[in-house]
Amino acid sequence: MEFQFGEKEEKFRSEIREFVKDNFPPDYFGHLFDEEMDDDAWDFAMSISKKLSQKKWLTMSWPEEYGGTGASTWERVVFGEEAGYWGIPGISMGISGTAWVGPSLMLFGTKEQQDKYIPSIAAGEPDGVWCTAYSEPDSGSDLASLQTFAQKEGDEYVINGQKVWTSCAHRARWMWLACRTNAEVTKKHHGLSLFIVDMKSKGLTVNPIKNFVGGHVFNEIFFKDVRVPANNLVGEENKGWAQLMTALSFERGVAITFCGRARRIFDELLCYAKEIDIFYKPEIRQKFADLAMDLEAAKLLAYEAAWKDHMGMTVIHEPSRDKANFDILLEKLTRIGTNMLGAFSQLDPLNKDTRWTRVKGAVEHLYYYCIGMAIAAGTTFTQKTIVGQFGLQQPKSY
Amino acid sequence: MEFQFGEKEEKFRSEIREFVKDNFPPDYFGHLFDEEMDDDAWDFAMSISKKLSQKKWLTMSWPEEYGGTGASTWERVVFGEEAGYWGIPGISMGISGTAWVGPSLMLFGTKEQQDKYIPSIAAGEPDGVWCTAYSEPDSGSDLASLQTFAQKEGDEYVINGQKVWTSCAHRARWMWLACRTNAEVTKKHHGLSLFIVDMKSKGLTVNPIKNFVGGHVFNEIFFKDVRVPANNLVGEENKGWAQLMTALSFERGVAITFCGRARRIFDELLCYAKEIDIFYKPEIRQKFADLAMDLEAAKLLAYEAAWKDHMGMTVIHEPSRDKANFDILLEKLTRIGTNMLGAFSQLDPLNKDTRWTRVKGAVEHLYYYCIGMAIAAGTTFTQKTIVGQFGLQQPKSY
Amino acid sequence: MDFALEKDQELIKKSAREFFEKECPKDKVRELREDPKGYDPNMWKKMTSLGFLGLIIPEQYGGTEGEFIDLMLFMEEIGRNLVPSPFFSTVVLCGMPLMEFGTNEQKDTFLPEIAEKGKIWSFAQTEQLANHEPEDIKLKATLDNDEYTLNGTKLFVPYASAAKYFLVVARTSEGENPEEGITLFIVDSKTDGIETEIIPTTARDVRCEVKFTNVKVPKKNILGEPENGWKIVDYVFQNTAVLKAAEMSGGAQAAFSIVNKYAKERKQFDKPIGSLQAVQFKLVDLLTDIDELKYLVHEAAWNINAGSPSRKLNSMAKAKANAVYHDMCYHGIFLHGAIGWTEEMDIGLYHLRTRSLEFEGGGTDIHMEKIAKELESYQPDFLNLK
Amino acid sequence: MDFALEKDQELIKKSAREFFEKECPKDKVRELREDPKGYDPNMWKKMTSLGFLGLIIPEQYGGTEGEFIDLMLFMEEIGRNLVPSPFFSTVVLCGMPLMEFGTNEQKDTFLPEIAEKGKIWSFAQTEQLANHEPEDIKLKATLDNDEYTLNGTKLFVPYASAAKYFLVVARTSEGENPEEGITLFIVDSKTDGIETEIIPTTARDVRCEVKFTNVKVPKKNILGEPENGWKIVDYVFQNTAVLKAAEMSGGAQAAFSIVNKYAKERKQFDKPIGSLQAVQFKLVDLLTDIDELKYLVHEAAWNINAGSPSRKLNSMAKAKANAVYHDMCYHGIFLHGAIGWTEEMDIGLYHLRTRSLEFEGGGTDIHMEKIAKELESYQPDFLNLK
Repeated sequence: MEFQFGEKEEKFRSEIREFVKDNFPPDYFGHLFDEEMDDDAWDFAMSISKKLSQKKWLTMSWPEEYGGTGASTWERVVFGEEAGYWGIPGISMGISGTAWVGPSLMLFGTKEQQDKYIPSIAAGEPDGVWCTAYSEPDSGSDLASLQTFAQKEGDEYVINGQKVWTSCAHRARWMWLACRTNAEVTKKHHGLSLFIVDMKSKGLTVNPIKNFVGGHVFNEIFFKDVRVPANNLVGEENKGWAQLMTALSFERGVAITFCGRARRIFDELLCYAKEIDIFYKPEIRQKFADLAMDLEAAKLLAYEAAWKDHMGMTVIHEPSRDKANFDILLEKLTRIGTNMLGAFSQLDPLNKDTRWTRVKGAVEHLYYYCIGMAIAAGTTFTQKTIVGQFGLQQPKSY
Repeated sequence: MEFQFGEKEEKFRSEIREFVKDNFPPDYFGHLFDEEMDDDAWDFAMSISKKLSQKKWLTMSWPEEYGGTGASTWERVVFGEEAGYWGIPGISMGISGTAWVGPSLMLFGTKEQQDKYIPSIAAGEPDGVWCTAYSEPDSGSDLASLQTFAQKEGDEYVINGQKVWTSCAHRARWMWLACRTNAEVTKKHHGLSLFIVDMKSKGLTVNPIKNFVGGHVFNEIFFKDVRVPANNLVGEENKGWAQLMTALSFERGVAITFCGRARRIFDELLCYAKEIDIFYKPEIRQKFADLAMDLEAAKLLAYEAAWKDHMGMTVIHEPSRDKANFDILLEKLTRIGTNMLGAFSQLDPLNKDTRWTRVKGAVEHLYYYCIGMAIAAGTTFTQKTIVGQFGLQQPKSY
Repeated sequence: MDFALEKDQELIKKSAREFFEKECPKDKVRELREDPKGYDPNMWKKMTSLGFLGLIIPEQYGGTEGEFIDLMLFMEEIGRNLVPSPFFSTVVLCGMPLMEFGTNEQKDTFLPEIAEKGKIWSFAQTEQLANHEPEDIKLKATLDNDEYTLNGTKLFVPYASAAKYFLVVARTSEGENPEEGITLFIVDSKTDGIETEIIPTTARDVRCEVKFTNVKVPKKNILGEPENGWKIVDYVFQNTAVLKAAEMSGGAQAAFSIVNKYAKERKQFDKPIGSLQAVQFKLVDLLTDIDELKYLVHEAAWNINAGSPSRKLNSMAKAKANAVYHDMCYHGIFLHGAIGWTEEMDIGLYHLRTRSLEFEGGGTDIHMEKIAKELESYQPDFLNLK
Repeated sequence: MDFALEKDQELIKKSAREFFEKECPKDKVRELREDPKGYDPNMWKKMTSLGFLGLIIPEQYGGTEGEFIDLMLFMEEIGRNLVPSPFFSTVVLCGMPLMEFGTNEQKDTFLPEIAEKGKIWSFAQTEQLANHEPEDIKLKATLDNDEYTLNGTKLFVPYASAAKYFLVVARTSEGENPEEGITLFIVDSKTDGIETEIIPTTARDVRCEVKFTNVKVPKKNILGEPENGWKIVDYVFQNTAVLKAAEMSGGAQAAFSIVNKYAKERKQFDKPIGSLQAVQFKLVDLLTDIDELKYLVHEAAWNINAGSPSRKLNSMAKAKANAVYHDMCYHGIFLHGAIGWTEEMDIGLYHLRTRSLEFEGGGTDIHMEKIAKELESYQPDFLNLK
């Protein structure tokens, strides 16, 4: 039993902070999705990607041969926490480049695909920016029911259909696409395949979907006879479901970043409460104490999942448990935070630099975006379903 | 729109309070289920039943011909609230006499049954004490699946089977029984019938089921060739389901009694907090304010349901909404209450008159019994299901 | 005890609902989000000519002399339809204190202007602390020859950019007790020295910063007693609590209907999502909350209407509204799934107002303390019996 | 960062679990509820001979010199199996402060008696206020010729009826600051003037009222510094918070297993109730809570073990335990349905201990304030970067 990081990890943490100090504007506060929503933020993110690549941090968990350093789970945890805390942008190469496109290609890609796509991700170059197109209008939580179809014609596939909720599609150079290649199947998760699609393809239309606050994160994508070379198929035809599940499992570390993010907002709020001199009030103190406890507890769970991963144990329900946990925690954090800000919590989160803005606009921004987080990447309910079935071995509940 | 009771109701309320003052020991505090659990409490309850009958309050909502006064909904509301607040025992004639046995007999009983059974209920006599046997070991929330069987043999029915969770069976003179009279049915809620059973019948065994705190409220009942005269059948054979649903709907006023009960505990706790001088603490104040708000809101909903009933509007989901609401509210009330009592909340609720007991033992008693309330008479989940389907017209969810 | 509306209450509710459904559909609401005016002067004119602005103004001043309950029902409809307008600011924040505390001359001058001409008023109270407390009032008014000079900055002043008059809460003296030394002034918005800037808010309901630099106000423009103005602020606060709660109640009811309907229509795994117990039970919880809120507001309003306002009930109504409105919007969006988070769906429009509605009329902690304050003198029945 | 147990930690956990599963099945727990002794002297003897009582007592005093983490794991097992025994009182409330603050003579005398002979000790702190604050300490100790005379009444003294010694928290002087003037005494339970009466509690874990009437105690029986005894009480309180939290964590884990299993087996409407989303999601929430509690306790214990105890983590562990244990038991019974409410099912046995466990080691409000107190000096990283 040991509840502290080793010297190596703590040293790494210091290095990251030095990096932030050296490369970020003073008082920088990176909000969730800034890079998707704002052109300047995107440019800044890409400049950071490049620098992270130079530090060998961008793809540090990858094997050395692909431009990584084979970093340990604990180093990744430290990086994730710090990235969340400081709001380090440009760490994903789109929404998926570093997280699952690279690793999936290493597992399932051809040598040709690996050579063509992996280096630009690891280098933090614009050519290495990816989006991921899974969801469709009629298949949200029910991913296996997707309908976009790729028809093989000679040495090409012709794709028709529609994708939705594709974040970063307006930034990406490439698309990581899941679609149907066989409609004649008895089980709906058969007959799926994964493709690489050039975002410049003819017949591909990307339309922005603005969220209710006015921010542009999501897109819908229309495929009208989009032609893709057959060698853009990743892995085996009609075996996409298993690959897709593997890819989804790479996405699991999200709770660690939330740890850092939530702690930053907590820290900012605590300073604010002390600054405006309300921290002495028992009702305020109790709320901070309660949040501090929740944050500590949620962090420990995220660490536990990482530890299991580190130990080579099977990690199935834990990331879902932690995602659901953070969905609820972030809502609570922002609810308490906005109440503390009172009138100032009504400032427009898309307009963060006014003289009326408090706490860097962080609280009201997260207040609206945490709902999106609770819905995205598996809703809170979906996560609980996974925990129920795989963590508790309870029967199917839906 | 009017948010006050009329003069008539307020006068009635005063009369009830006078009655309590005149007939109850000073500092009397009636706990839930006291009369089931304690012989002295039972005797006291029966003496109160008699007096309530003399006042014409025991069955006041019944028509005059059956010993009632045809009291209005609002008078019943006032009586229910006060009964809850003061813990007036003996108001039900067992668990069901006044609430649904009498009214059901008026609707479905033969003249002979009405003459034989109704007067002793209205008179508050021991002969008018009833228990109700619906639940079975394998049919809790799924009431229609019950299996206890009554086989017609000549002018008798022979009953075999088992009932469980029968409160007051150890006090009752008669049993109101739901059982199966036809096993060859396609839908399981067909083939049920209602019977009157003499608790002194041969072959009938009543075994106590103690709750986890040690109190005796529930019983299990075994039927071994219990013979019941055929004219003890209530209404039509095999049409019991509809009658049973009607009887259940008579039970609906429970939220009103909870209003009074919860307000009493709130009042007692508030006095206690002031007495031990902790009411000035903001964390304590906020809890009381929060509870006061919950109680006011829950009371308004219970009033609304009563008002709809009073107006002759269809009342279907409202009682379920209110029962679920109070299940949650009582848990919260006792949780806050026990925390306020601290060490003294660990006093044994079956041993209420020690010098260490605080707030008349009311808080710890309700703390353990509120779980039973949340389970009994349709669990919180069952109630929500009813609200979902009938109040919101959502599809079946189980 | 009667939960039904009277006939004329039904009528007001119905006419308001029909008017706003026609004149203020969600497309209009969206359109006005992009309009710096933040309201539609045409709609405002129609509201005036239909007598909505004179709803509770006495007949002698050109109103229809409705009751507080009527106004409460009207606010429910405003909330239901998300109507962006300076109605609240004009009628509740300014018109009502004018009616209650104004001199006959002031009433003769200003009330008909509101009722008949729809002149817009704005209430300037909040400053840097923004905590609804008298300590927050720092804007200084100094007297010199029957004329006051105002200096200071107000924040979150509603529709200040459209207002013809401000009701300004100012400090005329510093005492031991911060509630003392506060005076309210009626200020013409065109007076020299007033600068207005719109604060970008999520609701886009035109909250402004208003700077007062040597703004001259004649003595006769004091509303109510000088130095004792906090009494008026408290009167406005109590009304605001209940009427903002009414607006939130109407909004929450509408949001609930949207979600309840969506849950029946939207299918996942080949069944409506409403058949999932987690969805259905959440809807049940929300329904209960929304029913509770509605009746808490009605009860508080009824008490005000009956001339026996209850500070406790007013605070309960607003505290409950704060909790319910947020929960309804948050879970309403969540239950929609990804589409709920887009600007395409109406549910988000409700959530954009949460923070503004929650602050106005007081946050939850404030009201919890006010309820507790009332409980200090509460006498339980069981003690009374002895 | 390592969440695994060391080999010898696993061993202690395993041997404790096996011992209690064998020696203290639920029937025994039920049986002891009816026994006024409240524990089984035979089991106690076996616990002593297996060295459990000397678990953290140094070898020189007959113990096995285990670490704090070992004790924490042992308490988890006690909680899991609901073991009724004076272990906590003897080892944690008395043995540990003896080890930490006792003179060599005291340690020589008393520690081997505990480790080798299983002599029972009890801690007498709580009085009428029962609020864990120094104000609660009114029992008076007056000095006369090297001998103190104790007068006063203690409440909720654990297993007082079985104790050979009491550690009594007494007031030896009245100062401005109630923390001052407190002294701890080792008192032989057979001393004249001590009267013990069992308080009937739900847990039946033998909490007593102990009256001290002119009880004479020699000066040498003072533990630690005279007048400065609150320091020892605080030491005990911090340990109690973490170790009671461990007991609650073990109990909640066991209760969860019971319910999770039951939900798979029990059928309603022809399906296991675990297939109902309302049931399954509640189980998921409880699992999350229970995992959190477990690791908060482990982390707090690890810090104590490492010699850097964290008041913040100790308080978090206990506050979380208070919330989780109640929720687990309440919902555990509820999810069982009616059968869960009977004495037949084990789940209720867990709930019977909720109130006792919650009070001991401090209620939630107390710990929330202690966490807040620590946050006063908390330095956020983002300020450190500058």
